[in-house]
Amino acid sequence: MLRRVLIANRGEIAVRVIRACRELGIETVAVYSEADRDSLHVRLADKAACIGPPQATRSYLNAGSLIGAAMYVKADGIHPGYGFLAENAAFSDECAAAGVKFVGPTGHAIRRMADKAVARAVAAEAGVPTVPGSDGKAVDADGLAAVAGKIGYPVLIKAAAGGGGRGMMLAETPDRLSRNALSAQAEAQAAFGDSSIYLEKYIGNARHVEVQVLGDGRGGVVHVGERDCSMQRRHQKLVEEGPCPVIAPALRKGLHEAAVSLAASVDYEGAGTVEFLVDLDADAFYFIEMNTRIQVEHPVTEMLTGVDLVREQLLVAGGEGLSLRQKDVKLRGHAIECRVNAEDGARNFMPSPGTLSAYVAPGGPGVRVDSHCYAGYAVPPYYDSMIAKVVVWAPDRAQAIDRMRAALAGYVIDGIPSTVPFHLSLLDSEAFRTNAFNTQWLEKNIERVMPQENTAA
Amino acid sequence: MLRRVLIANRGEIAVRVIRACRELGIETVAVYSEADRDSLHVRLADKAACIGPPQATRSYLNAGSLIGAAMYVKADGIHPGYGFLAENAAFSDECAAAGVKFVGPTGHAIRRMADKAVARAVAAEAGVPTVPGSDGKAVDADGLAAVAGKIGYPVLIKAAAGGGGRGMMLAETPDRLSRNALSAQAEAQAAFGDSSIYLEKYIGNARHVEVQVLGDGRGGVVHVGERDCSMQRRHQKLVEEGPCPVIAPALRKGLHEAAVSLAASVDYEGAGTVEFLVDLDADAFYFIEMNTRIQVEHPVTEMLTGVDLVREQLLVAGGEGLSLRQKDVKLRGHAIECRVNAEDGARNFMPSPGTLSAYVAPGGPGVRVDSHCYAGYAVPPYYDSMIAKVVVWAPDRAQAIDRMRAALAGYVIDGIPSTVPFHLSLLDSEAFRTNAFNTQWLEKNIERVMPQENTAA
Amino acid sequence: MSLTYEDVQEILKIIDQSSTRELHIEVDDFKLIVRKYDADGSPATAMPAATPAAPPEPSAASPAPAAVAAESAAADSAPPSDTAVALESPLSGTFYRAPAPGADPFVEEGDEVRRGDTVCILDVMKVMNTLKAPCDGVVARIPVENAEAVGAGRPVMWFEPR
Amino acid sequence: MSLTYEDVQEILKIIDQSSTRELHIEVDDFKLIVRKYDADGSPATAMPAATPAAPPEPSAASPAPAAVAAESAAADSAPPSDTAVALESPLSGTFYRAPAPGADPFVEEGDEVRRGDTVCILDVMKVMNTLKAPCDGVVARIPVENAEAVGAGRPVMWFEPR
Repeated sequence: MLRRVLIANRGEIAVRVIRACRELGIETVAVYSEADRDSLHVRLADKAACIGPPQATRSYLNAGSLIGAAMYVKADGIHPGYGFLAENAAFSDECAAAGVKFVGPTGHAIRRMADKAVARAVAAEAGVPTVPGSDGKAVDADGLAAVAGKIGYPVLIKAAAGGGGRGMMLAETPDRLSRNALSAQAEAQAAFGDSSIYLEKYIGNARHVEVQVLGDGRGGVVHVGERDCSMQRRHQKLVEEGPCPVIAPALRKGLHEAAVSLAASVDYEGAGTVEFLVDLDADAFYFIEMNTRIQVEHPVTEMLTGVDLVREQLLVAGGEGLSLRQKDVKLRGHAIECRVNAEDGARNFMPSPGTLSAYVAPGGPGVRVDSHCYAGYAVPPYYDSMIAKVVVWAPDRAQAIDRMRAALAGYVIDGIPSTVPFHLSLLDSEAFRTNAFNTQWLEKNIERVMPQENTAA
Repeated sequence: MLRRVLIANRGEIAVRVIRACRELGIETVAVYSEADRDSLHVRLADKAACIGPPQATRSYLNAGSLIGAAMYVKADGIHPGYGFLAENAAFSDECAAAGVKFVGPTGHAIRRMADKAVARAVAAEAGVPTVPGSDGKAVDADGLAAVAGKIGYPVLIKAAAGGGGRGMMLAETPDRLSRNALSAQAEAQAAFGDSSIYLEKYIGNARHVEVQVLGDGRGGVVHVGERDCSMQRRHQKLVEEGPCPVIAPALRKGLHEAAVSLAASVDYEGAGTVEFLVDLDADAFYFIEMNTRIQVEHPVTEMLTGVDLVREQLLVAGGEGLSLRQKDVKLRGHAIECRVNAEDGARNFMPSPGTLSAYVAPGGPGVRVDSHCYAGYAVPPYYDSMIAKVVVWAPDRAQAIDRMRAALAGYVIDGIPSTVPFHLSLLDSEAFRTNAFNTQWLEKNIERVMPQENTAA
Repeated sequence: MSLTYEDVQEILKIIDQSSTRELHIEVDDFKLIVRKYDADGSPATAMPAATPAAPPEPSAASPAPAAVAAESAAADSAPPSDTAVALESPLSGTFYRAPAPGADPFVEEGDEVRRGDTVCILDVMKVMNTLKAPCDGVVARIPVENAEAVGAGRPVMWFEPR
Repeated sequence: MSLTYEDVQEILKIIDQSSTRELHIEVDDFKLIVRKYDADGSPATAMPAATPAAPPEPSAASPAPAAVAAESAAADSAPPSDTAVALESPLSGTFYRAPAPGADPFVEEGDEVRRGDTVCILDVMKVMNTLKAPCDGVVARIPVENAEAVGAGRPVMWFEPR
């Protein structure tokens, strides 16, 4: 069992990890930038270390300070949370070199899953279907038409170094292929300094469904059900739910088995998520990528199953192994998570850092709030805008939606605009209630969900 | 379905009922005394009515103001919460007369259960065992020895008009009977203006176990498992948990069946609790009384089953009937509730009203907090001292205790003393962890659990 | 929300039929405060009440019912004499003059007391604290009504020392 | 918590082997702030840094490592001339001089700009806001380091209008 864990993160996930450690009797060391002195995780931890100025590059992303602090306080583990250094293979290696257990996979495992081409190859070997295309490999101008012809139009042109939608272009017909590929290359060069592109079949009517897995690092892997994260704006997940409400039992079973098979094939250690695209028109699914960390939306799974995923991470990292087997995982009811951000939904989601003059989180049956916020807390402008994750559970989806509506309507957040009004509007939308949406729906209907004010920012 | 419900209560239960109403789309009307203007339930409700000065007798206990307010706002239902008028048969009748649905049983049903002798008779008729004794009937000086001799020593002498332990005396041997009966009569006369006493067999090594039931008012009754509330101080429950960790499956089944049978025999409507004493030495159980309202500790059951008890109350009152059948009730894991009060555990639990200078409730997986408190809120001196109910769920009891420990340790309550330190100490006690306690244990060991400061109040 | 004369009649009828002696409803701009009087003209509350009712309070939306009464202002806050000793409430709470509902008050104005005699109860969150006479003497004035909410430091009784 | 010379050596070794160019650890009364320098003597941060390092900062518990540096105080807050025009940060955020890590800065001191030219980026919660030159003129001074946290209203660039 780990004895003392340094949490290399901030915000709600730092608070979450501190809680899990405390339940296991593990001492906690928080780290904080100079902008986060008053943050809740600093108060809740047994000990806290300042690791630099507000800029993340000089604090939460500074591997040296984090590992140095861990060594100074004699921590035997580092939990990276999500974001920051959570999927940084070099950091995992550096922790190992310093004799501090990184709570997550080895650098080697992270690297294999981070490289798209390698990850696709691993998936193919494990018998997991991937989106037809150039297999994550770069395609030059001459090869474009041949590959596109083979996989069939429309095709998606993607930057090899890319992410977050930049350098991504659609070609619906052969005559648009070269021109759009050139645009994508130019954008990729500007954004990432690398013009390499690859091709993928374009799946327009899809859901983003991901399977939560837990691995013991020795080939033992259990899945803990799936989550549907199709409500996205600019590739940011805003609402997540589980189980996925639109797939047949056979497809669900296929997803779970594929995820376990992939994770087992790399002797995966700890908590991970295997992301899939589910083609609603073809009743088929394709592997997209694997996230080698705990995810923002992990509480959805915890509400459905009663499994404490961060606890399992800590148990595996501490050498105790997983506390559960596949047969212990029982799903019940429906869970939904809304990410409440310090953003003004009516003004194009403009970030709204500032002080919470009043703050009362919702509670009651089936409502969970993961947050680092409190009345008087100043949400700093330097990091992401998340104020809280509101997660609800209910016996069925309709009741879960009603419960989320009630929870958000009773959420007191004064002083700064938040995305609560946006979520309330989204929950009331016909498309959400009737499941008539795919991954593109929100982007296309954002004006209907949240009309923009006609004021200048 | 009810359309608009007035909540005739304050504090956390008012907040709880507002949330349940909101999920069902029922409009809510809060009531508040002049001392509660800034209370959370006033802010959360759709509408709020001031019903008088701080003293409960002139506000929350003033039936006329409550019914008048309900009529003025055209509410079609009144939810009484617990305490105040929740078990006041006359109030239930007055609501009915005013054409406002009382969310709970009829005045007639409340009366039958409120009268100890009648309740015991009803139980006996339903085949439910009661504590041997004079059947709740008054015993005069001449009859004492005969009755005591029949039921066997030690016997408990109780005030017929009593409650809260006043006018209660133990007689361990026949020679103490008359003397102690005289004392009990004198105390009963002073406290209640009625010297009538009755006798009951004294069960020294017992657990207080209660079964939650839901009735549709037409004879349909389901049980929703039991709760163990044996950790009491001065007859006040401080910690509740479920399932009861010390009874065999057969006894548990017997308790559930007895509770259902009793409630069904009176066509019970809404949520109720049938309280039993479980004799640990005899593996037997006895009916004590039935509470005809939602109880403080109802969230324990909700965490175990996922059933929303207040929702069911509202559905039954609105004519929808219960949303579940017995087979839908599935228990999972273990739940514990700690009542966090504004009291100073180190100074003989002296009440500590005042302003919460900082307040951050715990959260995360398996943790539920029901509270009306927030940073800056002034806990008024006029009502009960409860700040919050912290309820945890975990796969087993040991993990639930660890979770509660972590939740309470991370609970920020600044400005006034609370019972959090007491609860942390109690959770760490060997007796609690190993289940080596009965209803009397806490009273006898309070100094060990919470050493008193040697300061004058 | 509009309210007709009939609505108010209806509400008043309910009160008349119930055991309620006092009514207090404020919603939006509607305000209705009523007290029923006993035959002797004193407000009939469950506990004996010392303060006579003040003149009717004007109310925006309510028609004038038979007995609209404002809250009794604490008029008697000044000491009854230069030598009088105050018993101040140590905490915020509810002041009771008797040990139980319906029981006789511990003391009346004019009664003689010894230092340390229990003279009233302060209910703080259902915990009943007995308050004691601060000196030997006579109860000079009781400026607080039975069952009234009092703040910390408020004089609840005055004694003329002897 | 006691720390030996060996402990610090160990920590410094880690930094030396990693890509870390700067180290900042404060726990209890222990404070260690280190920056590695490139051959040319300028602090080697991932983004070009304009401010030279200040003299070593005294630290209670740490032995003096090779390159202990205090935080660079914002020394250049005064306008460079009476006629200079400030570009103030409209919000709190992080100031970036270049469109992407590793890319060339939008402008250098001495560059000519037209009113409305993009001259820097303000990162507010990961949303990149481009800031524009307030007038035609020359970049007179850039008083803020790249990737520095700035408060609302702080001048991030000075322009000499033309």
